[in-house]
Amino acid sequence: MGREVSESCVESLLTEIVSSYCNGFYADKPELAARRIEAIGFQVGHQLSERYTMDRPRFTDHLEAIKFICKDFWSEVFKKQIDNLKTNHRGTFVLQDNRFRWLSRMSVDPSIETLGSIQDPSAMAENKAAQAIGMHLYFPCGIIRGALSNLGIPCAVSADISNLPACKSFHFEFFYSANSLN
Amino acid sequence: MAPVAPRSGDAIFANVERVNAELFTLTYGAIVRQLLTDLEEVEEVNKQLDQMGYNIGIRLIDEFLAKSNVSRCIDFKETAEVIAKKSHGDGFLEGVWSWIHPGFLRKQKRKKMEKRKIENESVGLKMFLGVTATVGNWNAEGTTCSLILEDNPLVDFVELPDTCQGLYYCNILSGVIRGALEMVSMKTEVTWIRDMLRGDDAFELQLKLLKQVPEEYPYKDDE
Amino acid sequence: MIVCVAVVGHQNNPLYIQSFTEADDALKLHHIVHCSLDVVDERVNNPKKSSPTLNETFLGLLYPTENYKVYGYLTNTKVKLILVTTDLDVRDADVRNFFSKFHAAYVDAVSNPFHVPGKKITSRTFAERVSTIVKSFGLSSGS
Amino acid sequence: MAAIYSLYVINKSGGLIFCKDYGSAGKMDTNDSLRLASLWHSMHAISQQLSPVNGCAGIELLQADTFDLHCFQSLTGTKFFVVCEPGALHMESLLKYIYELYTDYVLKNPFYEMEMPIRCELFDINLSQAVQKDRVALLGR
Repeated sequence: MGREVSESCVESLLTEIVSSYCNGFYADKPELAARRIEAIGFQVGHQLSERYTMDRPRFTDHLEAIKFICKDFWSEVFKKQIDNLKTNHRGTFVLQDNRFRWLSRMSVDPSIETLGSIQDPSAMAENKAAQAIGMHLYFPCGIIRGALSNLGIPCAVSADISNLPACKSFHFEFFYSANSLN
Repeated sequence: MAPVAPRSGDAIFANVERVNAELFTLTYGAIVRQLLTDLEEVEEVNKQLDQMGYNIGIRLIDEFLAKSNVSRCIDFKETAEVIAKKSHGDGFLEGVWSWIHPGFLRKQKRKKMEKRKIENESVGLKMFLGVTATVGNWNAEGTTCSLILEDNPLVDFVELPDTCQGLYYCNILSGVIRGALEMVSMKTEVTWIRDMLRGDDAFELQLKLLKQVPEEYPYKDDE
Repeated sequence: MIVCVAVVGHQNNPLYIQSFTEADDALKLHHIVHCSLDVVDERVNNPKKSSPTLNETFLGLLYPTENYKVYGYLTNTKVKLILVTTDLDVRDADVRNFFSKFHAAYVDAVSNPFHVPGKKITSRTFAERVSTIVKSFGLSSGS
Repeated sequence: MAAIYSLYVINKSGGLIFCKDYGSAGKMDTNDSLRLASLWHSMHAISQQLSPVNGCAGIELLQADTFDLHCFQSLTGTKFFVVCEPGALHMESLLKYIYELYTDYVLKNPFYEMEMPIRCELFDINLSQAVQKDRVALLGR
């Protein structure tokens, strides 16, 4: 392994991406902020997949590429492997990480006001905390989508955070329309 | 009371969680690229990067202090003496820097330089390797100094397009340093003197001490 | 001597092509590169089942012409790297070595935050690096 | 193991941002806690002025009949102090460890706003563990 930096550097950047886009210039447009944050992640995932696959044989099928994402890629980025991989064999995959690294320092204050500007008040009242954390998941979702799409698997990625706040287990779900899955 | 030497950057680095630098480098690059798209004006991007750095600095400094043992050693009241201030400032900044970018020290240690040197020479990059940030160019009063980097993980892979000539790509660093120093009562102005992305031979940040805020004294507070 | 190298995207869009000859045969070389792409596709889509090199990124000699030998390499991200040489006696190890350096240079080039995926690689650093790799081709230090 | 009664964190302008009682002894209501915090902040500052020795960083230990108060102030001006049973050992290590927890679980929590009251579940959890843990283990750090 090459150069390293302290993890705080990365964590700080993530915090700042979200706060710049959500509280700064797109304070009143959360969907737009989300899309920008996702785009940043997409670029990173795209580039990382290029780097991390450099010294390995070509994948024979999509499943092999997905396994690579769950194991090697996940370990490089999140310092552990995925805990569980499920699929419905129709293009939907669910990746479960029981201790998702990037949220391991996060606690949400139940009375949180950080995202008080979200436009749909009913959704906000229902689960403000989940929404606040959700903003922090667009970046990793973007990374995964970027990596997969560069490996020839264009897809949509979403993160499920329904089991908040105590449980730090996360589902990343992605869907792609493919008929070549063996 | 002579200050005890703080833990070296190496020792701190051994103590903190690490990730590979590529993730950091590429994430930062993607942020800059996205900001350029969204803010359009290069000047605005510079400002935003500096602000982000500042926000990071004011939080990071505590982790540095907590994990480096510096907390017990440096007493800023002693800084009344210029010489003391200098030596303090020196160790402190280098400490902060090596913590922010511990990769330097580590790389030096691992003797990987030879291989990389060859690689880099082969691509014609006149990059110095195995360097750490140095603090120098103090003025006579001890209020201005420079932080000089000959290597910088933020700019691995980066080539500025012609359309971004006014961009201070690494501006987040000046913000980090400014924020961190402000939290230990030193108001500074941080400006770029040299920038390798603009063709200079090193990165040089000039730190100018504007004022040393005295320690909080409750009676003067805004109560 | 290497006369031409190329990087081609997954939709056969040229990302980088550079010839290294004095003569004015760029067009011809481009044509050779273009033809080799079909061979790559052919090779990848219909792999010889028995081949031990089934999933190797290095595809080996794609086809020889009268004056040239054309080698190919396919990354996991479906990017094709092509090498055209006039050398008749080429060592396999040299070609592999060339591609691994070429690949590394490509990966660094697309790691530039300002590079747009799918667009041509305009980086000067990349061009210089490639030309250095090309010059050192076959200088058998094995490094 | 000697008991810890309570833990306080004061921001650099003297505002109480965290307070937690452990065990039943020495419990105080919110008003008293706030008063204690601002009182301590002032006393700490005065002690620096009173000191005949240059460079005094303020009171580190206050000993009374019924309790000890150990204080640690970071260079950034945040004060951490524990009130504990007289004679409780290794409080400096504990405070230093709490400072680290504060940097990890408060400052790195993106939802925490600087200088504001600390409401971070993970900080609470880790604190409780630290307070109950054998503090000798912290010495080797």
